[in-house]
Amino acid sequence: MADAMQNRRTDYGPPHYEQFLPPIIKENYGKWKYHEMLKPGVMVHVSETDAKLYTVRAASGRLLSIDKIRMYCDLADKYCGGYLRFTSRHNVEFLLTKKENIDPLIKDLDAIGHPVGGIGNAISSIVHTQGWVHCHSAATDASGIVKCVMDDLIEYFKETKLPGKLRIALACCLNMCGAVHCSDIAILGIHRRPPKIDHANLKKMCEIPNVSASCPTAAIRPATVGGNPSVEVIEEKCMFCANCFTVCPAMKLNDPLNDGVSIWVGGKVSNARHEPMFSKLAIPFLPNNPPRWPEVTEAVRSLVELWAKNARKYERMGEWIERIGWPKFFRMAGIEFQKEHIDDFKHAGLTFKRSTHLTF
Amino acid sequence: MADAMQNRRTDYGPPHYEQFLPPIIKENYGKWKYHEMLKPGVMVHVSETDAKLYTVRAASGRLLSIDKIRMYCDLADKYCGGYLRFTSRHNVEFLLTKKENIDPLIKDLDAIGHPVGGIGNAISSIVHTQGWVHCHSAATDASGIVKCVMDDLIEYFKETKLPGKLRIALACCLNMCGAVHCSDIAILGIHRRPPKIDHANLKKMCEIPNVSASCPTAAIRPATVGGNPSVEVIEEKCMFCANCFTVCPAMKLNDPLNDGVSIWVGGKVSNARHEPMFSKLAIPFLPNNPPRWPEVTEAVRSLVELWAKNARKYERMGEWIERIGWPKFFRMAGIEFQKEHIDDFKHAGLTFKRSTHLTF
Amino acid sequence: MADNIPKTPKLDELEKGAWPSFVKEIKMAAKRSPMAGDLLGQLEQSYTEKIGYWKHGGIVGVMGYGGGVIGRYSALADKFPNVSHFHTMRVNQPAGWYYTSDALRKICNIWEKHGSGLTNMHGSTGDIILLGTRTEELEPVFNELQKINFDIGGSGSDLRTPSCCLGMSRCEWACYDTMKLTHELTMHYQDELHRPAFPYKFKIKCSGCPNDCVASIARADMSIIGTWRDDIQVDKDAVREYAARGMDIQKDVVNNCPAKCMEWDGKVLNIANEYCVRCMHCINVMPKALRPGKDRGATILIGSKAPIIEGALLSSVFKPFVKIEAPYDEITDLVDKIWDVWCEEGKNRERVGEFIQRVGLGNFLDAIEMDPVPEMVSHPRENPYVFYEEYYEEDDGEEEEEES
Amino acid sequence: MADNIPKTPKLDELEKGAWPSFVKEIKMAAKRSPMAGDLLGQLEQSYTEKIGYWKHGGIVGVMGYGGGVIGRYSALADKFPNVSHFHTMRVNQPAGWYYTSDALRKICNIWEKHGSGLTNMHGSTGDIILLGTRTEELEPVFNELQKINFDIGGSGSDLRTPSCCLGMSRCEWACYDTMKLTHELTMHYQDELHRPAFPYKFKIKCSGCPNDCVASIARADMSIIGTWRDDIQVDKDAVREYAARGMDIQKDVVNNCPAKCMEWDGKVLNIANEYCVRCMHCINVMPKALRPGKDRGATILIGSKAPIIEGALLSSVFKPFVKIEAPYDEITDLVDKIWDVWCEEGKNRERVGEFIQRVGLGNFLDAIEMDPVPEMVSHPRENPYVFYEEYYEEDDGEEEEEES
Ligand code: SRM
Ligand code: SRM
Ligand code: SRM
Ligand code: SRM
Ligand code: SF4
Ligand code: SF4
Ligand code: SF4
Ligand code: SF4
Ligand code: SF4
Ligand code: SF4
Ligand code: SF4
Ligand code: SF4
Repeated sequence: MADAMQNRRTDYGPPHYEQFLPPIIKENYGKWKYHEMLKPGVMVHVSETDAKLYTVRAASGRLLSIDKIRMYCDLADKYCGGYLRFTSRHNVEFLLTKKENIDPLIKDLDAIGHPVGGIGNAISSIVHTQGWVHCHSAATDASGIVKCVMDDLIEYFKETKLPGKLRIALACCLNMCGAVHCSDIAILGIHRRPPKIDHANLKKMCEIPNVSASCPTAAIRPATVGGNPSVEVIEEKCMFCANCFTVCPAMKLNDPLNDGVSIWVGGKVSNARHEPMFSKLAIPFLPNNPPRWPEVTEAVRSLVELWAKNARKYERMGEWIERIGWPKFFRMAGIEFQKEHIDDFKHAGLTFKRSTHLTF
Repeated sequence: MADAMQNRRTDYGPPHYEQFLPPIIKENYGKWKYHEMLKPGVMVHVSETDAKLYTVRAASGRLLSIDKIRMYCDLADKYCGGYLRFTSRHNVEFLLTKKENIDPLIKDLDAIGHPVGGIGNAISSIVHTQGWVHCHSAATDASGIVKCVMDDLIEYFKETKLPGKLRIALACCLNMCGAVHCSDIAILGIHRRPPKIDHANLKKMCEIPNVSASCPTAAIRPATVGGNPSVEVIEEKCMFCANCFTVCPAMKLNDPLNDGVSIWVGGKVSNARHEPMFSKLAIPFLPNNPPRWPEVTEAVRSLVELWAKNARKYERMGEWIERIGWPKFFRMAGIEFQKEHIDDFKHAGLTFKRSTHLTF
Repeated sequence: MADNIPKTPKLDELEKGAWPSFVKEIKMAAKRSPMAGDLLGQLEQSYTEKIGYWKHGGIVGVMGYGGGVIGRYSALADKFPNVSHFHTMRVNQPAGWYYTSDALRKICNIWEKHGSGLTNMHGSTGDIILLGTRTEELEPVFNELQKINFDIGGSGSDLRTPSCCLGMSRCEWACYDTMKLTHELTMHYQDELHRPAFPYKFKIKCSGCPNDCVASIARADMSIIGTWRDDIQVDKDAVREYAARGMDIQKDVVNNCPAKCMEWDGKVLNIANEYCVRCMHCINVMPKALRPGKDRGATILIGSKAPIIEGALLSSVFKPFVKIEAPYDEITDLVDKIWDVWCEEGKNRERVGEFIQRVGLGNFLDAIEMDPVPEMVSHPRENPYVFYEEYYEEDDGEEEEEES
Repeated sequence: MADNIPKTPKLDELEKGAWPSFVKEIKMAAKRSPMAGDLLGQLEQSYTEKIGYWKHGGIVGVMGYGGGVIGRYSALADKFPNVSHFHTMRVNQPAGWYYTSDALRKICNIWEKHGSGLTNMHGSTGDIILLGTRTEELEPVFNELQKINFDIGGSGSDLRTPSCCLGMSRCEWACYDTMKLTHELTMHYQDELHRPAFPYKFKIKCSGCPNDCVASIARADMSIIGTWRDDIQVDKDAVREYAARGMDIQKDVVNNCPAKCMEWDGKVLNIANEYCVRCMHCINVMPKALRPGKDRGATILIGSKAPIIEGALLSSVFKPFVKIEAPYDEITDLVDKIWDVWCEEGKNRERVGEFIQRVGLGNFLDAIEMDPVPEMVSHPRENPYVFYEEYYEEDDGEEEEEES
């Protein structure tokens, strides 16, 4: 093992990005002057040297087979010297210098099922996570819901008819790997039932003190159950965060009967205009209804369209709601305001309405 | 005692206000149409019946001798049928129907040392509390500082040359009887030294469990000192709130060496434009320097004038600072930003700057 | 007997200056009252030593009342025997702080006979404060107050003396009759006002409009603030008149509208009332042109207080809009419900606002059988820690109340 | 060997529709990989039973590395033996996610030989995710990755793979070279990236301007966001050009300025730069006319994270402005200092943002010997609970450090 270690390289790090940059970018690195959207999914960046770089952005499911990646490669070779990149929202971008290549590329991309769009005032891909495809924590699937929602919203990806950008994200459990907590619309997998404890094996698998300590609401206390040293959960104190499960497999939260999805709105990340905002709870619970999750796609579409119809130009979802006030939003959206909407965690009091600024 | 109780009236409540209202108010109750400021300290309210009520507002020290109250009464008899009132900021108001009585009244009020003003975009009286005149908790005097600050700011009471209203309040300890926590400028008496414990007598005077329980930071724990069952204070955990003293006289916070005054800015109560806001810490400590508290009057004046010079019309202190940002405020005010300014109580994290919205 | 007045070189500095001098007041009183004289003496020493000399007040009071008197004793009784006792009495002010010279003179006469001759007009809760008397004088003062129909105010863990802005009596913006409501509530709750039986103090303040001239949103456990539901009343000509007289409507009015719901084209001022948050600004700056709507009432808010001990709170919306009309059953029912739950579950020295935060607003609403409305929050929760209260069991298809 | 592909009536529904189908991807892979085939089978069962079938991952990895592999085992191994192991490898992406077809093909070839043939381009931290392989394949995969100079990314309680927006490579607004900084930091901290030794994970994300295109302020323990100190560069003619082409400068630009620091008279756009908060909006909507200033650098913020367990956090300002120039000592020094204190005092599974809230920002600054600046807070404290750290003793006139 030791020698194995010797004659082996480690910690050499990722390849240097430069070797992957097309010549036009190397030449104009840091010299870009402005950009323009030429049509949905296509933009040109113009350099101080007057060089023009054409970007074609195509939707990508993020979960890609090597076969699909190879198709991307073929297209890159065919149209732009083999240069391509992926975006922070997992779309694929082709970097062209020849304007005339744009339309053929788009045609080929459509042919392999990857529509072009997502630039400007559009809905881009949904940042998402593993779900039932790979994670043990999932309260719902990720790729499936994303597919259904985007199928339904495809027009808003392909065209730019929205007041501003709209960012949707999905996380399949409260760990929020998708960092959905600052999205215009967030889809969040949730549990609604306290952990089912595997009393027989808990002691073997986990440190009881760690398990108790893992609970933010101190709902877990050591207990002997059926002769086994284990833990018990005070059900009223459990808010289903699954942190206990993360530290101990014997605290099972996954539960087909009660798992589902909640919908959050009004978050943003950019500093443009309004400071970044967290998303807020809009719909406390929607059922897991695979394969097409009709309740979720329906809910998301109506939120998108409510915003699109009423927001002022450039107003992100959260900026719009803040202007009209949450009571109006709930009324317009036809969502019933419930106890679940009222914060009762640590800083709850600061979310109470402490003024008479109300609309009627 | 029992019979004593019988042949004695209780719970009859305050006299009905109606018997104290001048006829013009009885007649126009709820019929007022609009008002106008005629000059500093004088306004007219016009009724739908075209009746006109002239109000003359005079400064009052709030701490009044019966002699002074009798003088007010004489003036009320002389100029307005004996009708007068006091305001929620403790000024005295005379309610006139004869316009020609305004100037003579003002002259007489000046003669007895009660300048007229405080209406409109002015500084009105300082809401304040008991201080050394009557309270056992006081970290500073109330009436004294108020007198000094208002002597210094008198021009802003008598004239209306400010961008908007400016409300100053003073509380002589953290109990904040003046409810200073939402004032444009708040003057707050503070302790800076942990309680000096009267170990010999604590047990006699107080319930030790109550004393420990009274501490918001759990700095107090039972302890036997010099043979006496008493308590001890973990000094690093003490933030000098004096809640322990409120429940137990043996926990003395008052301390001539370390007591003093802190200055807070940017609070407001009204819902006009911006929602109500709390005042925020500007100057962590100024010494108690009776009889004229020069450091305090100086600090308050420069804050008033900084705001007056830079705020836009109608901008309250807090609205102005919010627009320009706190960093700019600290620079313009020449106040050094210190550790004390950073919140470290329960919701501290929510006061951190969680965006890149900065000025340079 | 001016010789009774001690030398006060430090305090004398506070006789100078344009603002009314409290030292002059004490000296005036001292001409007649040895108590006021010794107050001067002790205060001079405080000014020299930079510390107060009052001891924690013991329980003193008036027969049949649990509150209304703040006991106060001097720590320097040997040196200043006349302030060995220096209790204050809180006397319930008439709503709106209106007086006739006649009524005030009667109070002065009582206080000349039985007290220091010093007062606060008023205390910051709103009471008439009779400042400084001896234990044995408390009963006599009360007997005389009775004769002139002034009763005692609140102190301790009871309902504190309610107060209000002058509302309809002199203000064109009052959306309800603040003085009437305040008086009625005060009369309705005399027992709660005079006999401390709560976990802690409870304050009620009534303002006629969102300008909130009694600062109720900052310092009342229940804040009742006038507002309206329909459209702002606009006199278009009067608006143009303001513009003509040089007001920059765009800058001074429109740009300051927090709801961004106004438009001014140089001739007509348009208000999108459905977005107006009733902040009062435009009305404040153009009182002749704009007025609150006609469908008036109040927003009821709950829970403001000073910082001790969980941190200061502003009141938060509890009932977005209620009509304020006598009999005030809707309000007293609400108050009673809140008190029931708070008295049952509240900890000692826990204000209702702190109590609601501890148990959770949602749970508190359940307890008083009220439905949540979005107006109660500035925004819904941001954290995903939702206490869903029901879940399915394997055996059943039915959604089951988890027993809690 | 298409016969290896199980019947998946539910999943087949997800082959329909305009959006790219992950089911098609898995089926393509399944043509070649039995592992992908069994994934389809297990996933179909999840879709039927509405629950996932993955077990908690055990510790698996690559020699000499502590992280980079997420172990994953199926709970239905008997039924789907080919996914009994289904580990993922996190491969450190090149900064900015740029590739040549050549490089990608090499990765595909490796994954065809040693894995399921499925990937995520990319994981939400930014890594290339090689999705699904067996324990015994981990070493071989690494050996081949080595040959093409791709190294492993972070997982567990270590520095996670840093990522960035494409910055200067294609964006006119980049205020510093995000890709260079990201690459340099990644190289500088190889050991911390590969060998978990922290209380919890630590993430770094670099955005070139306040638009924050990698969402660094929401999901990085250290967010490095470009900004500028001097005035916005304005091309006045280009502004008029936008107006001429129908842009409503007042409505679309001026009224949306959060700093209210712009004025437009129909001809000239005036910006009071001393009040501009660098939000980017005006630049975003008029890229041809406005550009960030010339004195460029970045704001460094600390502490954002997902909700588990104290609630989600956004990063907060730590250094208002730093020049970002190689060598990046100022940044690495800061990172080292922060790690020292956090590793020393941080609790297990306590992110640095939670840690700072627990100990207090002021105390944390003391610990890393940094001075507080007002830019760190949205406003100063509102509560009066100040921990004054010094007081006078009777015996001395000197201000004394209280021993703490
Ligand atoms: C390619 C990408 C960076 C990368 O390295 O991958 C990128 C590229 C650009 N962004 Fe971005 N942004 C990218 C993710 C983001 C993100 C991060 C995210 O979505 O998770 C944000 C923050 C979103 C948020 O606030 O929640 C983001 C907020 C912006 C904004 C601010 C929009 C706003 O009004 O809030 C702009 C300015 C604008 O669009 O006017 C912007 C503008 C741009 C410009 C125009 C910059 C430029 O001059 O090139 C680029 C193309 C425009 C476009 O995509 O509409 N970019 N941009 C990312 C593309 C993701 C995708 O596939 O859709
Ligand atoms: C007399 C009094 C009510 C009472 O029952 O005693 C009163 C009376 C009026 N207030 Fe007030 N306010 C009175 C205390 C307050 C308070 C409470 C306080 O100061 O503690 C506030 C909240 C202050 C704050 O926000 O911190 C208050 C915030 C206002 C406002 C909102 C100002 C703003 O822009 O924020 C207005 C509207 C205006 O002035 O344009 C207003 C307007 C008025 C008007 C014009 C209403 C009217 O049409 O009659 C009255 C006379 C104008 C004036 O005083 O400038 N009144 N007003 C109080 C006089 C106190 C004093 O002696 O100075
Ligand atoms: C007399 C008065 C100050 C004044 O000069 O005006 C006053 C005086 C005292 N207040 Fe107060 N409070 C007075 C209005 C207030 C207000 C303002 C208000 O009511 O609008 C507040 C802030 C609002 C609130 O209630 O939160 C106030 C918040 C406190 C507190 C903190 C309560 C809290 O929950 O934060 C205490 C401490 C306590 O209750 O133990 C307190 C306690 C006290 C005590 C009884 C001292 C003590 O610790 O027991 C003071 C007696 C002083 C004395 O010897 O006369 N006083 N107190 C005010 C009552 C006069 C009146 O009845 O009109
Ligand atoms: C693969 C990935 C999701 C994806 O499909 O893209 C992922 C997958 C997991 N994350 Fe994550 N996280 C991933 C990005 C994130 C992000 C987003 C980011 O990094 O920008 C976040 C939110 C930002 C943050 O760090 O707060 C995130 C917040 C978490 C958390 C909550 C941490 C917290 O402090 O709140 C956990 C729970 C934990 O650490 O125990 C977690 C835990 C996990 C675990 C290891 C499950 C667990 O409980 O151990 C997941 C393994 C799933 C699997 O079997 O593959 N993951 N995780 C992302 C990493 C891919 C990559 O390296 O590129
Ligand atoms: S969000 Fe939860 S379920 Fe989804 S990948 Fe992350 S940890 Fe797994
Ligand atoms: S799920 Fe969360 S709240 Fe419930 S017991 Fe586990 S750790 Fe505690
Ligand atoms: S503020 Fe403090 S010192 Fe002043 S009166 Fe109130 S309790 Fe007494
Ligand atoms: S003063 Fe406040 S913090 Fe200090 S010991 Fe007393 S109660 Fe605790
Ligand atoms: S609160 Fe409103 S109604 Fe009452 S006095 Fe002030 S402005 Fe008039
Ligand atoms: S009252 Fe306030 S919110 Fe309503 S229109 Fe006037 S300024 Fe705007
Ligand atoms: S963050 Fe700024 S610099 Fe980076 S890509 Fe986005 S807009 Fe360009
Ligand atoms: S960058 Fe933002 S804040 Fe600065 S001028 Fe432009 S819009 Fe205003």
